Amino acid sequence: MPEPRVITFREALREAMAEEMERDPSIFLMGEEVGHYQGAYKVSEGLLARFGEKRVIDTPIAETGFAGVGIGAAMVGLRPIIEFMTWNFSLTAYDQLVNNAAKLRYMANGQFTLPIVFRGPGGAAHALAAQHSQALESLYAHVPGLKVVMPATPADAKGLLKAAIRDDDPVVFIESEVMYALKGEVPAGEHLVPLGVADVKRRGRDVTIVTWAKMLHTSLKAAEELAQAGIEAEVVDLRTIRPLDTEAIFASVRRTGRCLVVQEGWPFAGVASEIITLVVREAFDDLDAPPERVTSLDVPMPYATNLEALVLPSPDRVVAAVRRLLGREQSPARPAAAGGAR
Amino acid sequence: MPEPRVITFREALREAMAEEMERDPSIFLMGEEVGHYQGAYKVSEGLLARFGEKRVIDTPIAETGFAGVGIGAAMVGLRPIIEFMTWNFSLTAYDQLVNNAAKLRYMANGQFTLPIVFRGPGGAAHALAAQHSQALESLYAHVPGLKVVMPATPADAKGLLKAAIRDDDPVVFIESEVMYALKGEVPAGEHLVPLGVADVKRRGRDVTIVTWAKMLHTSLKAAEELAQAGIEAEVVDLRTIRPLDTEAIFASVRRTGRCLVVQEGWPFAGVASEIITLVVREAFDDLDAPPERVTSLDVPMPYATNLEALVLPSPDRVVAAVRRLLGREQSPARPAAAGGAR
Amino acid sequence: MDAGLLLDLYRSMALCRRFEEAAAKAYSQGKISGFLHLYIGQEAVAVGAISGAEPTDYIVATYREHAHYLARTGDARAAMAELYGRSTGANGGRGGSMHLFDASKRFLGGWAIVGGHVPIAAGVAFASKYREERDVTLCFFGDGTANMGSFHEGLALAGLWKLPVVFICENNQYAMGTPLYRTMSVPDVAVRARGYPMEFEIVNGDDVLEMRDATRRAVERARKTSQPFFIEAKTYRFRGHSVADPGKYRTKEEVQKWMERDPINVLGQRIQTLGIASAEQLRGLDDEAKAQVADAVEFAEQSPLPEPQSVCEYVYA
Amino acid sequence: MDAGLLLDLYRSMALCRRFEEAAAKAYSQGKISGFLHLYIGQEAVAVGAISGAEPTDYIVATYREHAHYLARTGDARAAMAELYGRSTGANGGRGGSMHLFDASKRFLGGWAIVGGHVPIAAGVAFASKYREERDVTLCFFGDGTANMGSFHEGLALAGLWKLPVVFICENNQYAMGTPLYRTMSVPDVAVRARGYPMEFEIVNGDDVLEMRDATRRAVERARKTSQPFFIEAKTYRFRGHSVADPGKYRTKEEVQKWMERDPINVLGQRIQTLGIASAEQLRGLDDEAKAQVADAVEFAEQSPLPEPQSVCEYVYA
Ligand SMILES: Cc1ncc(C[n+]2csc(CCOP(=O)(O)OP(=O)(O)O)c2C)c(N)n1
Ligand SMILES: Cc1ncc(C[n+]2csc(CCOP(=O)(O)OP(=O)(O)O)c2C)c(N)n1
Ligand SMILES: [Mg+2]
Ligand SMILES: [Mg+2]
Repeated sequence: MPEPRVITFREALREAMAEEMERDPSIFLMGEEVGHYQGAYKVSEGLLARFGEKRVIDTPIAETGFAGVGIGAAMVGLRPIIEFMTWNFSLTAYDQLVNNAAKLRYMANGQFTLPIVFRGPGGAAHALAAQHSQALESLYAHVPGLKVVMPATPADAKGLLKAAIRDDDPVVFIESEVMYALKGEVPAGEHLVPLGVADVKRRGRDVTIVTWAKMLHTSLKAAEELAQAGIEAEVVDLRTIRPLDTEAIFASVRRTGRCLVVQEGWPFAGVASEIITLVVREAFDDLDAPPERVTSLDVPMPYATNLEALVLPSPDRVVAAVRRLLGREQSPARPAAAGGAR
Repeated sequence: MPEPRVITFREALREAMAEEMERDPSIFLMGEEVGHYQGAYKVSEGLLARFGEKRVIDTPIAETGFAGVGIGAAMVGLRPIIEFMTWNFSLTAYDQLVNNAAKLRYMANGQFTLPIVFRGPGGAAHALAAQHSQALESLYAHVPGLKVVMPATPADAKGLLKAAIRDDDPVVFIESEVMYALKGEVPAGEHLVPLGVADVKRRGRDVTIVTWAKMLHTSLKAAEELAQAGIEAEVVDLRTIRPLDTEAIFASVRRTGRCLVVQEGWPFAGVASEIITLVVREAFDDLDAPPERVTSLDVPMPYATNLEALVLPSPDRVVAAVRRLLGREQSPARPAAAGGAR
Repeated sequence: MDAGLLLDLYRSMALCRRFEEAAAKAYSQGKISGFLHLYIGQEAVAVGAISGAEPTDYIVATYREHAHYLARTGDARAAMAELYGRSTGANGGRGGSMHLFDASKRFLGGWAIVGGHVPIAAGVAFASKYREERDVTLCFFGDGTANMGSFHEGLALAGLWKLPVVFICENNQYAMGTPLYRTMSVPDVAVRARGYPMEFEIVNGDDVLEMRDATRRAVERARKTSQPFFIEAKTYRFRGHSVADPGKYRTKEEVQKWMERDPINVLGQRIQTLGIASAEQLRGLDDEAKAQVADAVEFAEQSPLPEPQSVCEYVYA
Repeated sequence: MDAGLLLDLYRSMALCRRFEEAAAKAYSQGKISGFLHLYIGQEAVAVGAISGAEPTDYIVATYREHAHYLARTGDARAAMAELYGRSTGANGGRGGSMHLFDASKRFLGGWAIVGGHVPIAAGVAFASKYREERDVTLCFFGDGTANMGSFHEGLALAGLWKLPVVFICENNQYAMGTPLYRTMSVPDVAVRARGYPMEFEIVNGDDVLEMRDATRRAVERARKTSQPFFIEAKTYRFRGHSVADPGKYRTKEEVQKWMERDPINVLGQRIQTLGIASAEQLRGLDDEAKAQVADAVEFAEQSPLPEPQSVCEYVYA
């Protein structure tokens, strides 16, 4: 086995696409600026030169159009990778994903598979304001027929994207602009991470933090701080939101008796609510405290960076929530920092 | 006070619009087939004759277009009622509601109000299959800046729609095709029901059923059956999903110690998950059992009516869930009937 | 004139007509529920167009697609059983009237969100071009679809990328209760094709041969040059938007005027004039169609419902 | 020629230019973050068009709207403070560069989803017509927007309902790194207007007077006849798509060629040729603009951040 290399999240995604495209000529990449411009966030840099205009296709600004083109192409056996420049713009193509991609297989009684990956960055970057700073995974995870994948490390990014490309179902694959430069070890050679399998990124006995994507790093930072105070948090990185690895969550929560979900997006009817609902049903008797969540505040994203910082989950808010869960600190009647729905 | 009259849900909605349009000339109704055709489901029957083409406006099939026209008109002070023929089609305009309507006021620092109502039928009717049978409230309720209203009785339909039209925020108002013919008493004269206030539709001491819209009737039927077995269910009709009347929910659950949420839509990250999350946080020590939910199965809607009946929540499934909650029946390890996310 | 061809077209249209009459009857008897959008009066469009393409060319259609499905597959049993929601239906009863699919015959739906399938059709054509296969895609939609953003984006991409797709606008003059002039201030939908840019032709959609010939030209052009094409077929639906619609927004005179163009009669007259078959022989063909439909109804009624335990199947691969 | 008018236009364009140069500088110093889309090179379009409308006509624009905001409000302080994310900004720091609004001056954004504001602009015009008010709406958008479904639907409704809106396509030849010819197979965006149908005019967008005159005609026509109109302004952005974009997809020669059409120079030359002002006097105007911008920067830097407790305000009324 060759040595793992340290590469960026961006490079990991690029490698995943390049390796898969090398392997299977039915895979192509399509989206705004993916070719000549080398990708709005340079994820596809070099792919046009390597695979040519036939397989790396610049599109006009027409999300419904090219999402639909991808769906049509996948219906007859191609394996499109459709890049949304950011997931914010995918809402203009939402009908294609929800009404067409998600439902085709079911309503056609299994006559089709739909091997298509929709990918691009999601969530807040920095000072991009309300229309460009949205963590939208809950809106896709709600819909049966879609799979939703959100890696947090370069290794997972590569392995999960390769698995997503090989998957025969439509996959919503959400990256993060602010993680593209993140470096990490990635195994050399073929590296696949199966969809639907969570990963315990830190072991601990006192509390389970369930999280994914960018919030993994927020949670790990909080866990370090907690460790200094003698609190050992276990951090479960979901990696895939749908299908959800409930067993991994339950196993951890049963052990720790306490569960905190850390999610970037809005609280109301989000993925965090789902996890808490499932945990409560499955591990009620093992719980020493009601599960908590740390989410964005329930507001559109403000532009001003001081307000933005208040909206987004932070290590401090995670630490505070864990302390409340552990009862080591007086908890106010309705903790503002928990970002509860108003 | 004149006597209440018995009218249909459909007539109640029509009265609400007519009375408000009579009162305020800045209100207009716009949508596909609302005028000459008298409404795809006849909700707007007679309104064209009464208010003329200027105020009852037939549109082409262009949901993004006319939703956007409504938003623009509301920005400068008109009060549009935008009818989606059904909410299924609203997904083609989803960007307008989520990125524009929901965010305008916040990002413009309160310079604008956006008094607009988007309304129409949602949820499953009968044998309409995957693209026409969706309860989509969770996808709108997730988004701060939108209000979400879902009446279950003619009286509430009228009072809530009038309140929604008078409200200065964008309101997602979801009706139901299969309830349009439902009859009920509606107070004569001015009748308003404030947004954000739940209503206990049945009193009971043993279990709290939280529900809304069509599922109120499913829940009430179940409650009757339970009553015959000596189980008294309290049925809380939310009426408004956002803002959510959490106090009404908590007060009931604290009293009964048991909570079941009955929701038509898909389970994963739905409104039911949110309610359970809030209940667990707020009333953990009062709970005698983990809250349960009855939802649709986690699948697109099949056409065949025998399968459709399996997908949708039924009084039987509600009864079974309550019995499980009360521990009066052996509960299997993972109850299939609860429609849990897979 | 190829006598065999004319008789085949007649048979095919008669099958569509009789099939839908039977479906409407079953609906009125409560044996079929949901939405049922009849194509009666428009048969020449689907039958002519599909006969103008190869059996390997792809078809993408709307919720008003019984005729397209029958013209391509001829399988009245699978169609009727699907409308009955039976396990023997085209989709095992899960799709219903609005979502007919037959992957093996390259019949790709059956889509019920207006305009949403237009980019999908472009994508199927994209795949043909990508794989350097010679197949062309036919995409059917109504006049009311032309204001949808998805229509625009689909046509724009097909025009830009020169995809081998023939867009066929079934201009039946109405979108539900709304006449075209109230949703478009130009009389011909086809002029919108210009902006993409795309060549177009406006065709008498009630003449099955004209429809067939125009489609053949467009399909062969697309096959050879990989250029999209836009056909606007002027036609009329004799019934309401769906069986639930009494269609009161049209005058009797208007309906009457169009019924004189009944595409089946028009072809029948032509066949007789050409001396290919007598009225009686045509009645014979019609009787065959009726018999095939009766068999399909019988088949559907005898077929089992889908297995309850299948309800969670096919959400994922 | 109205000398005062020409000098006003010059002043206004200079203010836009100097404002954006200062903003770019502040960005490079890390004082502004997020996206910053400069309009440098295109000033004649916004300044000319907005000067061709009444101050009571509505304006709806994109994320590249500094110049439009300044041309309408003249308020460099509010604009700069908004870019700095300060409580004194146009939106109290919540909107930022892409979302400038001033309800009192009928400046209605600042929208950052491509095409999404086109139907909104039609809606504002709808309201004017509904209330029988005489106001016209100007809607600005880029060449890259013409393939979006929202563009199509907005134009289709404006055309159908004859709404008093003037659509102004700022054809700066590129959508981010993509030249127009790779996203549209027709050279002029304006031809798409035909299908709605809508009259159009193609204008030299680097000539502020031509821009002004074309807009005036279109606005007055819209005001009198309530007919929409489509103006395509040919122009060029001198900088990258946003300050983060080095713009390597364009040759130096191409950029150079267009910079010779620099709209501020073009107008300056004309002013001098007409003997309205000397080069020195123009420098004086430019210095005034610089001073106004310096004051705005100072103002922004001195302004307080938004109050933390305001973070949950204005989600609902
Ligand atoms: C996006 C969307 N909006 C509305 C509808 C409801 N609807 C179904 S068919 C139809 C009319 C379509 O008219 P046209 O395109 O002319 O086709 P036709 O039914 O005449 O064949 C409408 C409004 C829908 N299915 N999808
Ligand atoms: C729906 C959508 N897709 C993609 C983007 C990302 N994006 C922002 S500006 C832009 C280019 C727009 O080009 P054009 O319309 O020509 O305007 P310009 O920037 O040249 O002024 C793109 C692709 C977006 N904001 N919205
Ligand atoms: Mg039609
Ligand atoms: Mg441009």
